[in-house]
Amino acid sequence: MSYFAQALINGIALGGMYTILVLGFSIIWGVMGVINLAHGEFVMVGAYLAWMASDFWDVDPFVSAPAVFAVMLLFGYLVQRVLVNRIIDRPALVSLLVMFGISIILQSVMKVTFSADFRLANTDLDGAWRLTDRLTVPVTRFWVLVVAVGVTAGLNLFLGRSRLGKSIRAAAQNREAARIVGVDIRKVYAVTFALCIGLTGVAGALISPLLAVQPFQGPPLTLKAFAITAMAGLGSVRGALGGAMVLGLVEAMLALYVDRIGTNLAVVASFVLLVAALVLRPQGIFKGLRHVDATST
Amino acid sequence: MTALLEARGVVKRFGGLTAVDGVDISVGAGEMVGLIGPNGSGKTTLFDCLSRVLDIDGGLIEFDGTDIGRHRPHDVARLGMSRTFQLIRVYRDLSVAENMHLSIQWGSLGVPQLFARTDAAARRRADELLDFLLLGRLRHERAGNLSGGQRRLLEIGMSLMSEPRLVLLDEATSGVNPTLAADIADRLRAVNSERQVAFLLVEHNVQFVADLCERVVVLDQGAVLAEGTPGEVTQDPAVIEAYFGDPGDDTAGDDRVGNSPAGAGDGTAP
Amino acid sequence: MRRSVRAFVLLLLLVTATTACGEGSVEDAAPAAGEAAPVDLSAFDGTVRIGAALSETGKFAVEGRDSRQGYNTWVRWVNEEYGGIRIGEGRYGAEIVYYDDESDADTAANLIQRLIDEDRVDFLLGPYSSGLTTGTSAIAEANNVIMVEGNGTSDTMFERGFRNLFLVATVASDYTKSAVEALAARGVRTAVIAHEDTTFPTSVAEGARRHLEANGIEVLAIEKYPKDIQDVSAIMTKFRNLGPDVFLGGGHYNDAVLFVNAADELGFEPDAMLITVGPSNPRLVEQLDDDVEGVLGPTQWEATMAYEGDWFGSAADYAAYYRRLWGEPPVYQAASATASALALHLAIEAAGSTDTDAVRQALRALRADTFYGPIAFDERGVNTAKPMGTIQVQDGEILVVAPDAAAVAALVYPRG
Amino acid sequence: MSRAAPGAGAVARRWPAGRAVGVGALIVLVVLAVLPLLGGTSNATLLTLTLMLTSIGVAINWNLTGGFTGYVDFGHAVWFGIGAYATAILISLQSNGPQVGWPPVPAILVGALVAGFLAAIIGRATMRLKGPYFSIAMLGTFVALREIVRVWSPLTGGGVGLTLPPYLNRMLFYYVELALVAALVVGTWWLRRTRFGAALMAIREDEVGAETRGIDTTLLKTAVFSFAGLSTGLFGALWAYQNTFVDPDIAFVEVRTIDAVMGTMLGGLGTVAGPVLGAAALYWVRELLWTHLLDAHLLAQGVLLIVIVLFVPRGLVGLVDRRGTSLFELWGWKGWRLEGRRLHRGPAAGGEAEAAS
Repeated sequence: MSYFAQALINGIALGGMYTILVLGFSIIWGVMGVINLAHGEFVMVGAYLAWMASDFWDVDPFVSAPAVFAVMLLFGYLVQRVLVNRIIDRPALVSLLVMFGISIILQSVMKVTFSADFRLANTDLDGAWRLTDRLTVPVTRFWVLVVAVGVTAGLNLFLGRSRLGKSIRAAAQNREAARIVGVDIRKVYAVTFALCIGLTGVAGALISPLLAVQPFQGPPLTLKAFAITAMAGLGSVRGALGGAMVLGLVEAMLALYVDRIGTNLAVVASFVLLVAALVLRPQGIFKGLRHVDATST
Repeated sequence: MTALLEARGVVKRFGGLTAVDGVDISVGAGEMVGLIGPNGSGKTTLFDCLSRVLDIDGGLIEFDGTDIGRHRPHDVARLGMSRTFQLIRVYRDLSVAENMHLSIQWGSLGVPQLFARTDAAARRRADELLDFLLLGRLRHERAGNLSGGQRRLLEIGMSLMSEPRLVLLDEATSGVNPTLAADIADRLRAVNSERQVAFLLVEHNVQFVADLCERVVVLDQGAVLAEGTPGEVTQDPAVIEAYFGDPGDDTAGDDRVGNSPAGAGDGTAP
Repeated sequence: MRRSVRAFVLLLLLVTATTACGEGSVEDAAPAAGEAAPVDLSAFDGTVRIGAALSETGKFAVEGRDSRQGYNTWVRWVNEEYGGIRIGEGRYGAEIVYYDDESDADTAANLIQRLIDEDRVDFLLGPYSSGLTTGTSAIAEANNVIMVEGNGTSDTMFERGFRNLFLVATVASDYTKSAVEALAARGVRTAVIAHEDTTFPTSVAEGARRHLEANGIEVLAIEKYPKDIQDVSAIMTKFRNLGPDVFLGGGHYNDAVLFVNAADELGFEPDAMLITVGPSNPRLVEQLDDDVEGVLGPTQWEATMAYEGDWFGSAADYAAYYRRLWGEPPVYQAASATASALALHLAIEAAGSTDTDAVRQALRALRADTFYGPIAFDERGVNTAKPMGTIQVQDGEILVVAPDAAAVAALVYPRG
Repeated sequence: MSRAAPGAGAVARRWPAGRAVGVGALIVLVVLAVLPLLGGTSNATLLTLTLMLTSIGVAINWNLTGGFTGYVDFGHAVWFGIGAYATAILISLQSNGPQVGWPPVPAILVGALVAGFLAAIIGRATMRLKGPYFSIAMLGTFVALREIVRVWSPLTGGGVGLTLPPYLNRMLFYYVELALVAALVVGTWWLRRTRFGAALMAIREDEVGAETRGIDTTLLKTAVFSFAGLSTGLFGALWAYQNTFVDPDIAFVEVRTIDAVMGTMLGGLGTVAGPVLGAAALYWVRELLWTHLLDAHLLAQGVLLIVIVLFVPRGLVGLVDRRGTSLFELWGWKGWRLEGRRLHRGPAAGGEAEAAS
């Protein structure tokens, strides 16, 4: 019993990490129709910022996260103004390739600046709470989960209630109609992109004590974000949480209940699920911001 | 006379909206039938169902005795039913002749012919049809350079290349100047009498339909409102009500989003 | 007509590009910038040309740099201190031609072929990593050029029956041997293994299983996990339930972080933890501080080991010399690289020529004690004379605890 | 520029100055074929050229679906890996067990067939998807198949991989690949002039229209996708035999897809010469970057990629022939056109917007 309970805790903790990792990616895709292939690299930059704060000034990543958010917000805004603005509404291949270009530029810059050495940020919120001898809750991951759920709830409120949030939703559903009713699309896109990159930076900060920080850590994270978003529905905030939890639990259970190759299978599962979800139910499981009809021209 | 095309109780829903609601329609061999109705009445959606571009949610469609309810569009085309589109679909970067060569009877091609260049017979047929459709001297022109009306003619030509027995014509005169519209009507009549090709025409231009067809079906809100000769139908109070109750506003929720820019100018009222 | 002219010019450009690619770039490809000061080889009776493709860029950039410094240490020493390689009556200078293989298999293969054909090197030194060594050693074999290496240790490449591949380091399957023997002596009964599902960690894990069973220790479970893993909680939960005495794990640096953290978070506390890659790296110890206390790790070589030879002197002497040249202490990848070059050097002297067959025989017959430990190749070309060392993190310091001959501290068991 | 018979096929119009290009291509082919016979061409040069031919071949295959049909495949390298693995499994049977391993020629051919067969099955499912969804599904397929190969260790050797007996006749492989690439170029050139090629282009331009005009789009696009998979599988099989060693991480490399996409774009999407010119140029540029920039080569590549995509959308071929396919004519591009150097939104002058949605 405690075995299963532990698997549940592991899965939920992993789901929390995935949630915070996927939100920014999902919303950019859902609202702007841009597939951010550089997502993992923005996570990586956020993680480097948190590591620097931790290493140079001994600031805990959970404390520096708001600062990382602010810096990444600015960075995201700059990237949006200089590059992303030029690719919105262009064919998907263009935006994919430009974002891919950004991703290798970021990798290269970080490699030249920090070398390929592994780094790790330090947090005081580490260790475990022991519920019983066989049942523990990982502290860092628990707080990551708390932040993830908080951010999800906050985003839900923001998108649902605030004026700006409503504009973002309108822009996602029908850009032309939104323009007609007076939504400033450029501004909405700028805000959305900056906000999401800020969030993505926070994700990087939060995982900096969990995963070693290095210039080439991004691509697997981008793929994960892909898998979850495609399953969950584009730009769906609740879907991101749900999809991340489902994937976290599936991975935790597979890894725990299959001997020898369980962890390998968990990775296979997430990509088989991705392809299956796309082929069988392209619009995702949850209702997203953007209407998807992936099978018609 | 058994009908060439026989559709009964066709239903198509989009989410909560029922765009086509139990429509019965039939077209006999060599017959010309008009399909009219206000914007948003489901004409184009019905066409999409009949040509199998859209899956139907209910009903039965038979073509020449074959149930085509689960066929894919190319199978339907190969059975001898072709169509045109409200928003013209020609390959703009290709020449007029090349567009025609793309519309051959694909079903009859063997693999070796698939890997060969267009043969002399197909070229002859294309040239012949282009001459017939008054496009002969434009055959090497890039399709994108043609006028709207010429492109309509080209699309009609393309739909005739595969020697169909039934052509579904979607808005053959929209965006076409009156002179050319008369030419089109003339050519259609000739095709019909010389080659025994049946037509089902979706039209805004009721006069155009009245000139060509002996039978007209009126669609409103996805259902058949009236059916009969053009004279009977235009006198039908329900039809008049349907048209004038919903004045011909082109942008008001036609079932195809995105209107042809030239679409607003033509005669829509009965 | 103008269009056809332009098309023609474009094609001519292609021809130029193609031929430039095939021919020109051989000259263009400047050897990777090595830090070794240019040595005047004209004073010698001749030159021994040795080639090496190492990762300057890409995922092995760090280890590639260490390996290159290791090779260069030998070049500096043999030309400046030792006075050249003795061949018969003459003294020959040594020169290494380097290329950057970008950590990429295709590029490495291309460059090794280039070293053999264009640069006409007499011998090859190995690249970094098992993957790159496996591909390039086949080319060396097919062209009958000897390759001595110290940083590609997977067992599979020595099961192909190659005659020209020699490894001075301990083969992957023996990485855990000394640690397992030391633990068995302390009464360990049960163990679990987790390893990354790639060439090198799999070889290590399979060897570990053999050594454990040979020492009467029961292996309760073996778990594989893929590259780039982000979470090992499930594996550690499973292991916690089994309650083994020893945990063996590893693949890469990041895995060590994940294992140590997950063990901590899940309250998995085996009496010993042996992690393949990581503990011998001071950075890991610094970053994980308390959590990594008492963790064991295999090491090819440490400066504190009690080895000595006629060349370079003792392990500590070598470390001092290395530090003088490069301003940092040698990691074992660097020492392995130096030892590879040294083994080749000794074989050339013993053969009295640079003839491939003669040097191959000399390598097979080589028995030498060096700063790196004893060197003697078996019929596969693997140095079986040198045991693998084991270190343990004790009070934040990395100390050799096994084998006894090299140990500077006693094994702490159970860990804290 | 005079054209032969009217209606010579879609292609003739899209490909400039056929004769000059044909003669030029022949000269290149002869130079490449004779070069090794003149002597003084080392194995290293042959290997360099062979690797370049490999990337040209993969780019040509990618262009078949990505350029001609408009289905942008982001996982194309998976067929390279499958071809390599299937061959390695067949050949290495002899060193692993009592069974006798296959001789190289049938092993390489069957390896390619396995890739083609899998491509047919997977293509049938994923080609229902359009635009970026297809791309992502293929990216997912790439990773999923790589991980499946890793997990299926009894057959594939798992993460350890398989070693093949070394057989490194560089000259032989060079000529085989040169012949393959030449055949592919002639094949695509011919394909573009046939009804099949015209149908593929019709699919790219307007799939629904093509379907209603009687073209079995599912069959044709799946066929061309499978052929591309088979052909890339063949290059993978040859590569495995030359590399003498496969493991999941070196047989399935994202970079191969990226190179094919970048090379084709650099050369000109949907053209016959584009992938050849582009992949060769990319290989060469990359060599220059690596030798001269070392650490910054990734940076330079990223910048180069963005510049190409934003400012040279028609690629090298487009510099000569304005009618090559532009990126903007693919995917959701319907509203966009390239006129001269600038992008325009809305209908072409005097034209009508084509069907959207």
